Amino acid sequence: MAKLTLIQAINDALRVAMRQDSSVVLLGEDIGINGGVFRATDKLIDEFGPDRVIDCPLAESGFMGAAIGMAVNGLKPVVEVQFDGFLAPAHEQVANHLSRIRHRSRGRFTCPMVVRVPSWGGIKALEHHSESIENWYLNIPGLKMVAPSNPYDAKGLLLAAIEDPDPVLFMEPKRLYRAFRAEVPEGHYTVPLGQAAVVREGSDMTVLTYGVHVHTALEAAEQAAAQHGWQAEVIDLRSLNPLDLDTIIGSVKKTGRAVVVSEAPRTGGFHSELIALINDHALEYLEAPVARVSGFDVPMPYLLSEDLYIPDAGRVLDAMQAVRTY
Amino acid sequence: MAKLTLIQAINDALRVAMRQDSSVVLLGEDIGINGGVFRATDKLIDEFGPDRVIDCPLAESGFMGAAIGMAVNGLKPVVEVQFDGFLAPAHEQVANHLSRIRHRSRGRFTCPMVVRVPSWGGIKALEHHSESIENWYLNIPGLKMVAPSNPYDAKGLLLAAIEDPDPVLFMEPKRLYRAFRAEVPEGHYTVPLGQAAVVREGSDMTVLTYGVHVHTALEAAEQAAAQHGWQAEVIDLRSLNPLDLDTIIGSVKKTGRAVVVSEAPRTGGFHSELIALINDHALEYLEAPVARVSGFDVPMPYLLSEDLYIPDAGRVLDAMQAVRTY
Amino acid sequence: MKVETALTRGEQLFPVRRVLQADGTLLEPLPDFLSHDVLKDVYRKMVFLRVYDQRCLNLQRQGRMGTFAPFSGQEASQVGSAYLLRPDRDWIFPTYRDHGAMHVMGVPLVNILRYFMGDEQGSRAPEGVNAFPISIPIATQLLHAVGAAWAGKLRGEDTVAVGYAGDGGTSPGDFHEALNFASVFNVGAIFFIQNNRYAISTPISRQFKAPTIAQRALAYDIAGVRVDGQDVLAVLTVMHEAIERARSGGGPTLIESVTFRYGPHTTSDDPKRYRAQEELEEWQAKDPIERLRRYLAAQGNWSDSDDEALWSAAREQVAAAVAEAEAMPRPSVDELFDYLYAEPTPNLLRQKEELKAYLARKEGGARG
Amino acid sequence: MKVETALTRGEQLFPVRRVLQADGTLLEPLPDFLSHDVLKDVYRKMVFLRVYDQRCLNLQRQGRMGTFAPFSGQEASQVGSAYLLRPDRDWIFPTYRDHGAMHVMGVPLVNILRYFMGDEQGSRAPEGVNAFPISIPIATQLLHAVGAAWAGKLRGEDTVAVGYAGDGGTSPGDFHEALNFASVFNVGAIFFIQNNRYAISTPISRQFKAPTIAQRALAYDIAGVRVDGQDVLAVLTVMHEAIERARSGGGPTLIESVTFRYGPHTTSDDPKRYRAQEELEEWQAKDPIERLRRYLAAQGNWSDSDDEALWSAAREQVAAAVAEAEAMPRPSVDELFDYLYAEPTPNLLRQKEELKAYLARKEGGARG
Ligand SMILES: Cc1ncc(C[n+]2csc(CCOP(=O)(O)OP(=O)(O)O)c2C)c(N)n1
Ligand SMILES: Cc1ncc(C[n+]2csc(CCOP(=O)(O)OP(=O)(O)O)c2C)c(N)n1
Ligand SMILES: [Mg+2]
Ligand SMILES: [Mg+2]
Repeated sequence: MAKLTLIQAINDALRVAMRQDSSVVLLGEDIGINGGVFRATDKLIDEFGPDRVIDCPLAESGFMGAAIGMAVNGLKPVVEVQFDGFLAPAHEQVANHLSRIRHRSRGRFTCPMVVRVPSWGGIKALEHHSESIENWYLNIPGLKMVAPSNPYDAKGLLLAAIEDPDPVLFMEPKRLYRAFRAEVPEGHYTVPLGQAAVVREGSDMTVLTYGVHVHTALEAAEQAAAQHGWQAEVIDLRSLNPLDLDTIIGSVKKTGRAVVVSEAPRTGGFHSELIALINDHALEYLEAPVARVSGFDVPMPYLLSEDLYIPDAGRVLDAMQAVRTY
Repeated sequence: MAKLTLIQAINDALRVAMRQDSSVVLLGEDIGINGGVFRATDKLIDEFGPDRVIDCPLAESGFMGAAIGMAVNGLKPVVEVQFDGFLAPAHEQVANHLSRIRHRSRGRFTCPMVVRVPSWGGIKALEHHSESIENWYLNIPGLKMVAPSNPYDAKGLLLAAIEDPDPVLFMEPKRLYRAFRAEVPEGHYTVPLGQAAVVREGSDMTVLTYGVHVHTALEAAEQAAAQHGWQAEVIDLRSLNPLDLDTIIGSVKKTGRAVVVSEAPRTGGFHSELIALINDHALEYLEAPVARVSGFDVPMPYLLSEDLYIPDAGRVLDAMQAVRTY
Repeated sequence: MKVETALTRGEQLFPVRRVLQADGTLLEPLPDFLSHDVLKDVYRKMVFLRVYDQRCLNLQRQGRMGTFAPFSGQEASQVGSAYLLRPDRDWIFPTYRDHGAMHVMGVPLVNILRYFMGDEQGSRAPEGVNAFPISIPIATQLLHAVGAAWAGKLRGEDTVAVGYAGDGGTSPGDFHEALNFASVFNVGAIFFIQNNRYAISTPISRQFKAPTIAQRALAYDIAGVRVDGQDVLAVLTVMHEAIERARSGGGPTLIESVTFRYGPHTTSDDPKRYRAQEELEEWQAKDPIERLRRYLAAQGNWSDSDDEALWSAAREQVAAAVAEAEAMPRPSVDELFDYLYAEPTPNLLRQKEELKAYLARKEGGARG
Repeated sequence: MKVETALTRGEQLFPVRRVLQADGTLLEPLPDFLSHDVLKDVYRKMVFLRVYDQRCLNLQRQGRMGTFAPFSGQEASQVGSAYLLRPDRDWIFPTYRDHGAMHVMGVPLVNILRYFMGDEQGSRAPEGVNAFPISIPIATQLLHAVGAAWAGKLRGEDTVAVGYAGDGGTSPGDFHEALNFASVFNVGAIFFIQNNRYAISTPISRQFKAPTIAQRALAYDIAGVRVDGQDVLAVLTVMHEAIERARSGGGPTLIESVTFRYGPHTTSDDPKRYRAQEELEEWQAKDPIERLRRYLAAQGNWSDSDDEALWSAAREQVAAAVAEAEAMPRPSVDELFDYLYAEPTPNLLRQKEELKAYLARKEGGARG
């Protein structure tokens, strides 16, 4: 088993999927000879050629719409949106078509495709390169949403997403692309959509998060243990839709305290939905209000202020303190 | 004082604003000689001419982007998006520009404009004519969001929105456009953004809603009073951003029970955010989990199934029962 | 420097293709594929479309249907654009006004009626009929046509995909992106634009300034053509050429069909607010059905009684389809939840149960 | 039918305008507005831009700046496109690569440095300088240019607004919508497209199939022109014509400036992956700065020592600006919250206090 970075695991998953299924095609900007701006598609054009690794004109609505037509007519496109903020021009295709082709046609037409979106901040990039686009689609039914936090899951979830019969928004924590390596099995395996992972067990509080902030939460959990002796249970949601409600609610019922962490703006984030779900299913178990750790209700700032905006372990620790000492 | 329908009140507000301020211009599709598909701009072209009531080519991103340029250069555009679903093509202009021009330029450039969006369902229209677009922008900071529920507020809030120095998404309950008439003062007045209205007082539970479902909630409240003797406090939020948190939390603390109502899909709706806010600020006052009455996590169906999807008084009454008998 | 050369010559560079004149006489000999049987079949289809379109207007006025978008006046485009396609191997991506083309492609009238009555089952084309559901968001479907044709090309098939739009549909960005992608990747998409001179109330002079839509082809270095949209033989001819081009790897074609809708934009619209009666009458004088009837009659084997029989048969078929559509049950609660994903998520199953429980309390579970 | 006529003639219909040849000799006499003083000033500005652009590449490599987008090689476009505008009455809407044009318009270098260092204050142009902040989302700003020019027109002013984009910027729908709106409403917008042959790694052959960008003007019936983007005198000449057209009510112009970037797309990019060294060298031989220097030298009043003095003065000015920019404090917490609306909402005030309290606990309130 090789030790791979997260971006290598993505590359590996794409290669495995393309070898296995000739209907898998990649579309995006600069994904061919350049291998993608993050190198997710590095060298794939050498093996699969320009008909399957398709460098597109600079038009996200264009390749999203064309990919939808391809998916409807039998291919399995995997679209790379170069950065989260550039999903915006494709919004109409995503919101008004991608999400509802099966529903609208009562199953006659389907749209099995994956939209890969390098997501969130922390790499000190320019404006619009650090958005939390999961929340643009939270209230638009019909899209599965996946967010891995490590190389193993990234590969397994991406393969599962590509094999899924329905459209999947696949959000990749770009800040983790090269942050560390982990063991990734060779060849084909999947991590099923809709199953959260308890990445740290504990009984004092539940921390719910996904993507990059699984690591922020784990760091805070270690500090909480060291400083206060509190054992936090950290849950990596992995998939926002379908959501593993049983694991979430089971843990909150066990611990009686919950912290939700995501770096999206405060209002209307997935963290808000998690609080609403806890309200629906476990309110009477709560010893304290659920604590939200999130970005603020301002645009992601330019890079000198990124650290002010993005949640860090200190803010998660504060939230743990809040739910513990309420 | 004349009795006007909601759409007449909108028309009146536009006329008052345009008479008062020559920098107010209207842009949209079919708003000129046709007076808008709902007649919101009826006859305005006769008084103000085609340079101020501008029929645009069929391109929402086009006129949203052009309006942004106009607003930056001294005009006050009021853009009509013909139906909620057709805001999608303008998403990039709204999400990546409209919302953040002042912030990005540290106040050097501003973008005072209003985007009028006939919103939500209930008029048995075709697909994409019945969306809850407030939730597309919930997590995108920088847009004020207003949703009147009656002719008086519609005129006063629209005038306040036009006079606001920042961009405002103005969501009009299209189902109420001609549903009833109410007294509307002549000439200029405003209803300030950010103030909720307690439209029915009560001490047994708080119902939080906006737009068309203020009426659904009031209907349910009367039934609850008649059937069970419960007095529900119904709050018309009127403005989602800025939000009148004090009124919301004050009422929930008083009643100890809350029902949130909106017709958006369940996951990630503004109703979820309201639950999260109650969690943050009034959890210990709750006698029962907040009850959500909402649409379901499917696209707004074609018209024969609209009634299955859109919350009615019966579902609100069920929710009242749930919070009362928990 | 303004390049006068091509600009002011848009209309000369792209003359309107016409085969049959308003008086029913031919301008050029008919190509082989337009046999007499084909012409009669085409005529029959146009008549059927006219009958059901008018019937739907009535149904809507009687409250038996939701908002309806009529195409009367545009039958030559509806029939001519779809007639030569292979339903199972080619594709169409229609707008709300192209249900005529959908029907020609093989979608039963009952589906079209159910669609406008408000049932998603109406958007479910039969197996073997590649008619995509109606796309309401203007011009978005042109990209789907590009993708569908492209997928065929990548598999080595000679797929043709027709994307429909109106004159207004040339303004959104997706129009541009679709033509550019089709050009760059040389795919067998046909962009069939019905220029009926209005987008709801907006006249083409407010939609674009160039004298033709066809000249947009110049921007993408693709084939472009204008055709008389009231002349079904001309529409069939240019479609024949475009299909040949697509099948033989010659790439996309932009077709501007110059036409007119007789009725309102939809049943929610009042065209008197923005259109003069004379304009309507001028176009009615060029009626595509009457034009072909004159030709058939002049050929000597289409009598007035043949014609009457055809119209009344059409009315009967339509009446039967309406009866069938109206007898269908309302969509069930299961249908609302079960088609979003191949397998409903746990969340959706919970919501379905919640709704069923509510309906059971409320109305004794009458539905679903 | 493929309209061969105009298509294959895109390059003939839109020949590349050139005034000054690579060897520094003129092809046509200079117009009056290009006086010798103007030429020297233009030269000075190009040199300054080259110096700071190269300096920024270094700063980024030293970790003193974030991602930077260099324009070296495109100085003629940067200077020529903005030089003739009135900073307080005209407008520019730049991309990430048009900070040179911003500087020419009147944005101090310190702002540009702060922008790339990651401070929104850098996007705050001085009062009286209508340089919109850099737009990252490709082509979106072309519509802002349309709107700004249109607003001026509606007020009876002779506003000119320049919207910038690259070759890749012609592909998004907003490009089409901007040109169409400008055409239909006949506004004084200039679309200045720098065709540097690559969009990151994507060559123009993958971006569009037509031989020129300028021929897109045909689709909208607007003026279009190609210009040698390594010839600042040609760029100034076509801008002069476009500005005149806009001011006199003649409507928009599409300008394709044929050029090349010497460096990477941004500092995150490695152009060796997709571009041959020979291609770079071929373009370096046509360097816009060297070309004008040759002309000035040939005119006899620009010596080598003048030149050396100019370059070293530029280096000093840049060094001073870098020092100033690096001495500026980091953005405060207040700035993060106080500029979203004219008045912060109660919600934002709460969040600001929350963050300040956290920072106070964490670091003794070092910031904000
Ligand atoms: C993106 C979008 N914006 C607005 C509408 C509302 N709308 C429906 S049809 C129409 C006019 C379309 O005109 P045209 O393209 O000429 O087609 P026609 O109706 O004449 O067949 C408009 C504005 C829509 N469906 N989609
Ligand atoms: C909508 C959008 N999609 C993708 C990007 C990422 N991106 C930044 S620059 C660029 C290439 C632009 O090329 P071109 O328009 O030719 O301008 P150039 O960089 O060559 O000056 C891309 C794809 C973006 N900024 N915006
Ligand atoms: Mg039309
Ligand atoms: Mg370029």
